[in-house]
Amino acid sequence: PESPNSGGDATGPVPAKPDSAVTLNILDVAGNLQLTQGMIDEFAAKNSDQIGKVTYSKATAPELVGKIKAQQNANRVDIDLVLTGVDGLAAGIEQGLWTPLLPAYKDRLSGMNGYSEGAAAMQKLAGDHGVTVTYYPSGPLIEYLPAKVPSPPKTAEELLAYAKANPGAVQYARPSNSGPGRTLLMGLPYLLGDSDPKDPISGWSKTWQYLAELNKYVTLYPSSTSETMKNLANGSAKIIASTTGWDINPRVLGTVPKEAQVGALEGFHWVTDAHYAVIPKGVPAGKQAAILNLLADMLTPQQQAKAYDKGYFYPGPAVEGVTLDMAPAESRQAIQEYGRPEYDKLIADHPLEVPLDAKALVAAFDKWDREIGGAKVKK
Amino acid sequence: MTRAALRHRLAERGIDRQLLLLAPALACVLALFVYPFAYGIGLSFQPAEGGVLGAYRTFFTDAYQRDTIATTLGLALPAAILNVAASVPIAYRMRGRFRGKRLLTTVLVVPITLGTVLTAEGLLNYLGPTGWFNRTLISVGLTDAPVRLTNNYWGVFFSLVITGFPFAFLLILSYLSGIDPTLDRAAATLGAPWWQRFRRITLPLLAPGLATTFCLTFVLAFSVFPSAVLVGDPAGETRVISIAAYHAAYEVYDYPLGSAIAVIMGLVELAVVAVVLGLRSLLYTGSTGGKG
Amino acid sequence: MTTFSELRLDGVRRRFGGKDALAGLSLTIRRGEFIALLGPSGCGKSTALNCLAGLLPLTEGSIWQDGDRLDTLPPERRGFGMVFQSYALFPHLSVRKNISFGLQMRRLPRDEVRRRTDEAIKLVRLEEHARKLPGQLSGGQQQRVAIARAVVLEPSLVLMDEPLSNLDAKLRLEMRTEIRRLHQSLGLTTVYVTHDQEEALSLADRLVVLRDGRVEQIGTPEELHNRPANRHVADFMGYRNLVPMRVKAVHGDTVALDGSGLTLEGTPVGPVAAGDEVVAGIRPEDLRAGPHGVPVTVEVVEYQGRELAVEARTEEGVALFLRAAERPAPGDRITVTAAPSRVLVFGAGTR
Amino acid sequence: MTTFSELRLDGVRRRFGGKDALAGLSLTIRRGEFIALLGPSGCGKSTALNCLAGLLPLTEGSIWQDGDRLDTLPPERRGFGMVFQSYALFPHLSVRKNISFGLQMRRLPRDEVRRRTDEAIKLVRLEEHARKLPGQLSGGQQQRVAIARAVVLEPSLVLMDEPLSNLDAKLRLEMRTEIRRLHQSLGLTTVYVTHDQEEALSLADRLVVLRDGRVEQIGTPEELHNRPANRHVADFMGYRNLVPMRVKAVHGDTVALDGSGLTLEGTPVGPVAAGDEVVAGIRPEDLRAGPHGVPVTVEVVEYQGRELAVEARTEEGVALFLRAAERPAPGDRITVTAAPSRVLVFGAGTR
Amino acid sequence: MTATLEKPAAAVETRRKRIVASPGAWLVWGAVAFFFVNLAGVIGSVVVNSFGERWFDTWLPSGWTTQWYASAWNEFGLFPILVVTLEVALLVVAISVLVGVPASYVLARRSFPGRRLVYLLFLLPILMPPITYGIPLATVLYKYGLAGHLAGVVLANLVPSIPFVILTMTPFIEQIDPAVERAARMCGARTWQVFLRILSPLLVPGILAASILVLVRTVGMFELTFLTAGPDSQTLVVALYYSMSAAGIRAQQSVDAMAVMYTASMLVLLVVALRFVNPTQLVARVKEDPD
Ligand SMILES: Nc1ncnc2c1ncn2[C@@H]1O[C@H](COP(=O)(O)OP(=O)(O)OP(=O)(O)O)[C@@H](O)[C@H]1O
Ligand SMILES: Nc1ncnc2c1ncn2[C@@H]1O[C@H](COP(=O)(O)OP(=O)(O)OP(=O)(O)O)[C@@H](O)[C@H]1O
Ligand SMILES: [Mg+2]
Ligand SMILES: [Mg+2]
Repeated sequence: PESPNSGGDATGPVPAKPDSAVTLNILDVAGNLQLTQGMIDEFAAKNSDQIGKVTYSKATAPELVGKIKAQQNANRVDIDLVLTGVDGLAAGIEQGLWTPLLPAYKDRLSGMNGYSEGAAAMQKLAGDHGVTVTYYPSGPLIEYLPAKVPSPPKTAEELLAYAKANPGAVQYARPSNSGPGRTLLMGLPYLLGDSDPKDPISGWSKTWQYLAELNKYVTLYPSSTSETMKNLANGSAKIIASTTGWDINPRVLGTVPKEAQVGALEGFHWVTDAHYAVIPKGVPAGKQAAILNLLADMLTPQQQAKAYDKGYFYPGPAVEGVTLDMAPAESRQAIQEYGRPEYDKLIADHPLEVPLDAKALVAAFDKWDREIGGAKVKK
Repeated sequence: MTRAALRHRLAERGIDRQLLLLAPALACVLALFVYPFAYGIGLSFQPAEGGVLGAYRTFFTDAYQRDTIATTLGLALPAAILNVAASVPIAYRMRGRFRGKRLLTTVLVVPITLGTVLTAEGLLNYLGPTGWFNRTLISVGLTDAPVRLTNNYWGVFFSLVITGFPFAFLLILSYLSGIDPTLDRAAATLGAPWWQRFRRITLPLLAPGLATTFCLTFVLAFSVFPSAVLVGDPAGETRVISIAAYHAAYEVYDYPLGSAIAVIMGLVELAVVAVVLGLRSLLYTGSTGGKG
Repeated sequence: MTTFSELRLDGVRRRFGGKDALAGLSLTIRRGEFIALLGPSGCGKSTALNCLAGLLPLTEGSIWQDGDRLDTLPPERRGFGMVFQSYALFPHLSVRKNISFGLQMRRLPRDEVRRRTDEAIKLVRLEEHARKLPGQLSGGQQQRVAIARAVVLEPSLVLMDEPLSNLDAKLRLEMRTEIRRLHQSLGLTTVYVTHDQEEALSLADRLVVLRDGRVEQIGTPEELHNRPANRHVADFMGYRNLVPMRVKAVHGDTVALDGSGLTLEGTPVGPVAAGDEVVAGIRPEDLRAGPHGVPVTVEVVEYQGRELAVEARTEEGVALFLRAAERPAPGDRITVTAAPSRVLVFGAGTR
Repeated sequence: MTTFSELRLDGVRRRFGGKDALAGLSLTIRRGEFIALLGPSGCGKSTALNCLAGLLPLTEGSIWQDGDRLDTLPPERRGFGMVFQSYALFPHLSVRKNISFGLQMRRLPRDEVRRRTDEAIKLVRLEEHARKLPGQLSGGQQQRVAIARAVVLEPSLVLMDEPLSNLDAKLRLEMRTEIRRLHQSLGLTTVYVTHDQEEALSLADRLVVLRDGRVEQIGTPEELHNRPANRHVADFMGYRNLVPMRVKAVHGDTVALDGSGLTLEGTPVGPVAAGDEVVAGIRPEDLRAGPHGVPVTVEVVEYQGRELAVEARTEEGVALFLRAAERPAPGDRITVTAAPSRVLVFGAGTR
Repeated sequence: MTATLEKPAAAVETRRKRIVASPGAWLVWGAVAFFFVNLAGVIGSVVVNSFGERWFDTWLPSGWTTQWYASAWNEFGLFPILVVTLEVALLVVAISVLVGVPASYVLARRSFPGRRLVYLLFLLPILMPPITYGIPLATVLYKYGLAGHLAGVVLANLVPSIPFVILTMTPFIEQIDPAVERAARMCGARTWQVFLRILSPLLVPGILAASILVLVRTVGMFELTFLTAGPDSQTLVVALYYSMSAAGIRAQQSVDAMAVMYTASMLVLLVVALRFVNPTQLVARVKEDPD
């Protein structure tokens, strides 16, 4: 078998192609493989001269940095490609873990020029270190069963009033453990018109006040989004925070009844989300070459269409001009059945905002933990 | 002659080649535990700012962090006490021989295999607002609204009981079987009713075993992490110290603080263990008359 | 405490998994008596004692103390004292606390507990060791604590389960005298379990010999020693030579025997007739080297202080154990003889 | 295996934590001898045996086998056999495998292992039990396995550490004869540890009496029985009456004594002079009830088969143990007497 | 206590008396039953959910399917993971027994200067939560190129396992009569022969007991395994934990299916093991009271 370091030295120029087929070890900390594994497998199959074997492993984002760091300290990096969300990306940038890909190899990644507006904004967050591979506008949205909530709240104030009238009925998961949770957290400053939506500590006074008020009528903050989905399904929660992907995919999977509805609060901004590909420092040049070729392929519209998946990252593609009918049949069928035509209009009508950077986000989480989630015991 | 004499003298003190059998184990523990652990302690004294004790100061001056010690103790101590206390009467009932004992012990041991995730999932399903437990309570009419038993203190507490109880039970049953049953009979012939026999004979003899068991279950409970997140309320009621350590090390990437919290964790744990073992050394610690 | 004038076991039976460990023991114990239960390992001695103590429920039968039925009471309410084979001292309590345990259970006033404990400690001469834990005592001392713990309650009955079997020879002898002394001086009623016939003989007023859960014989030491009811009892009472022989003739009280290379006269136990196959039982000390006897070959000689113990073989190869005053050498041929009154003949009815 | 003509222990000392468990044992063991190490619990008997076996390193001294130094060899290379008190059979191996274990360790050819094992099994008469595990055997059978395991190697020396102390009275007697028989028939050299003086006397050619790690006396059974060197040995050899007295007068070989309420004549062991404080040692069986003796009060009477064992007290309250043919009642006053040759007088030099 | 010793043959009269006399027994058995009922509920709800199509606000799911097992199996590539898990567990058990048993032998049989210190040293890794030394341990292992492979996972798991074997085996060895070893020596056996032919067979129950516990602990050890595992050396518990907490949307049922598979494999191990080991003999090799 191949040694993990085949493909040459970590230093030196990156050739156009590896000398011989390499083994790629891919670590996914964002659940991105669900969208892209098909693209990768296809590329590997087609280019067996470049990629001999791909191994996939999964981890949670917080553990990513420690692991890469330990490997780099020991000079033995055996993770070649990391697929990560904003959190892992930023943490790695701050710790200097990633190989700078841009602008050096921008010409090899021509697909990056085709990014949609939102994706292009998200790519700025990655600086020179990562490549956006999938993108979606995310949320914040609210989700409910029409049978139980005949007239859903239309504004943030109405939501609060609803919560007041039905204690325990509104639920969102602990933001640091949940995508919809953090999207709601980051979306509120826009909804409420806070002074600086990018500064959770000093610019979010209305948001924190709103959350504290809401907190009075929230009985629990589950530790995962699936928990809130389950509660929605079994009726113990009536309105939960959601995103486009979390709306469609769980209904496909049967975790949430098909008839669940989503609603948007008046005047909301999308807080977008994306997944990035990064290469840890210390990956040999040959492997880097193969990865760059792989990424270039992944950014072609044909491959991007696979990102529609079963609505998990709806819509999913990061580049412009990828329509649903380019997607695999399975995807098309799922989205036709469970998707919502109104999303196109919502996406078109509401402004897109990039999420908080990692530092600010951690600070927001910490503040939420201390003042909202932890408030119940403090009293 | 002198070499033989030296060998004899060393042997008299208990030193000879047989001690080499200890070497592999000792080497493993030194290389794989002591060295990394010392490294971790060293790391905790090198925070980015605040001097040598900076990381510790950060921890202790922040009430939100400091309180995790109390939160953890508030979970681990009652759970360990309950596990041990509940095991004693059950083990006491089961120490004789009766049909089905083996089956019953085996079943009691099953929860050891469950693993955190299944326990957490099961608790969420079973004790959740529309889980079987609440459904039963409501249909029996004991309560109108579902009782909230998950995503709070109780969820974590139950998961600690489910994983800790079988372990405590096994150990205690084993210790209890080591006590010579004729002692109990001797006390009976001296006119002691069963609870006097239990209180004055069995319990004191069991005490050292109880202390050991308590320490082991306490340690298990004190380092609770996944279930504190999964079935607990990780921002509030069940923000245990390992969450703080995890947060520091993996979310803020403040390794010195993470190490410092880990060290504090170890120290608190050792303090509790030391208190318990100290109390134990006040008690009788000799043979319990078990028949070999 | 309560006393009684007699304690009656009435067909006491205890079964373990379909097998009788004790099959119908009936016995009346009079106040002040010293009864020994004697028998080989596994014969049901401990079972009998535990039934009496209430530690084992009966399968059948009943136990009566004068007019009161006792077998339905739990052990702690029978008021008996028990000395266990392994002493069963409470290892975490000092000697003094071990002894006072029972008194405290009776909720006697402090002063009286102290006084009676002191007395008991003095009785067994452990004043210097009162504060030690049992683990710090020698076997003999532990033994005495166990006895003191049992007798301090002045129980109506003391039960002892092989209390001397863990001691060495010299101590065993001393403790034996001690137990007998305590029994006499405190006026106790004692039931004593042992498998050592010498111990039973020397201590008891009456002996109960058990075998396979059944009573083989009940009688005074003299009766058992001189007239064992059958060959099993005889075997147990030191009749080491049990030789299969045939009755040649019956002459009044004695019978003439031969077989196994021997010719002897003996006293029958139970009816025998000429021609019967019988077993002759003779103690080694009754079989003496002397002129006019049966010729045997010496095999092993052991010195035993005053006497020599000899193992010899008859011409038919049957081993005989005897005593000699002078030392024969292995291989010597000597003649042996026994007084007819000392040769017991067990017929088929007394096997 | 190797044999030797003599085995010499030369000032063998073993210390445990600053305390001598064995303080300078010197002894020469001749081939074919049966030596018994005798002494109270804790006197160092097992220590001596373990030193000889090589299981305990010596603190000082040396052990020689003819001309070869032995004490530096590990136990497995000394070629001795050992029988342990608790037998120490391998619980997971069958009787046969237990016995053949040592032969396999020597890497003997299969055939020979089988042959010698069969022989040994036959020797101890366990043919029927060869396939059983030790846990399925009775105490006496286990004992025999232990012996077979030790002797199957035809060791130059067999060591036995209280091999009979776990057996019951009857079995003990039988096994004793068995051991003596094996010793004689296999021509073994044996060192045997016991605390039972009767056992030692009956088995050994020579006895070594230890006390507190020191040798008190070495001699033949007769020598020890009749002429113990001091009162401790006497105590151990069955002189249960050790009475402090004073020498009134010396007449040639005998001395006149009084004290403790007694007046007696005795035979001195070592030099004594009139006026000396001495201890008179008398066996219970030498102190007989009879006319013309010293008056004593009977306290306890025990039946012992042929005789009665009596504990009595002199007028000065000293306890005496004696034998009587007829049964006196407790409280009776009788007179006792002893032959002067049977009363040993230990002066200050022989304490 | 005697209530449990009761034999069926015991007289009806005494039996009735004892049952009435011990409300404590009823209380205890009641508590045990309550524990079991709830435990069954906890386990049952996961098992039922893992076979359920969809399960909303009802007593039972609306349909049954095994698709979640298939999807969990495929998504996580469970087969290689199971193989790795088994390899890791067996290696850890084998090495910790090989290293731990001789050490516990010395600790049980010998007294030497510093014995208590050594004992304490072996106690510490069990008393310390793995998080406290896991990170530096991973760093060290990566430094020497051991982490990221099976070797690293095995080494990391040895840290709590060796002490665990030592702690469980020491009392066990103490209870074997040392005379048996001496007897073997007197029969001419060398040290290794004593170990191989006499001690090992006698220690089998203890070794099995310790092995099972180590096995269960290793299979269930998340922290250390995660920190040192490479792409090809993940174990089941790591995969399970990801399925639960890694980003992405997964059907709850599929996570439950993973958990059930995990528990089922542990249960098989445990039940097989319990056939050989009496669970009451963990700390002491006791003979049960014959009556
Ligand atoms: N391993 C040891 N450590 C400390 N002291 C010991 C040890 N072994 C024996 N001793 C001490 O040495 C002395 C002699 O012990 P040894 O076992 O030889 O006595 P013994 O004559 O065999 O007694 P017993 O008849 O009780 O077996 C005793 O005082 C004992 O306490
Ligand atoms: N709990 C029990 N279960 C099954 N059989 C038992 C039990 N207790 C005793 N027995 C059996 O009952 C019989 C009598 O046992 P018991 O203990 O009374 O004998 P013992 O005369 O005291 O013997 P030893 O002299 O060996 O103590 C034996 O065959 C024994 O195996
Ligand atoms: Mg018995
Ligand atoms: Mg000894």
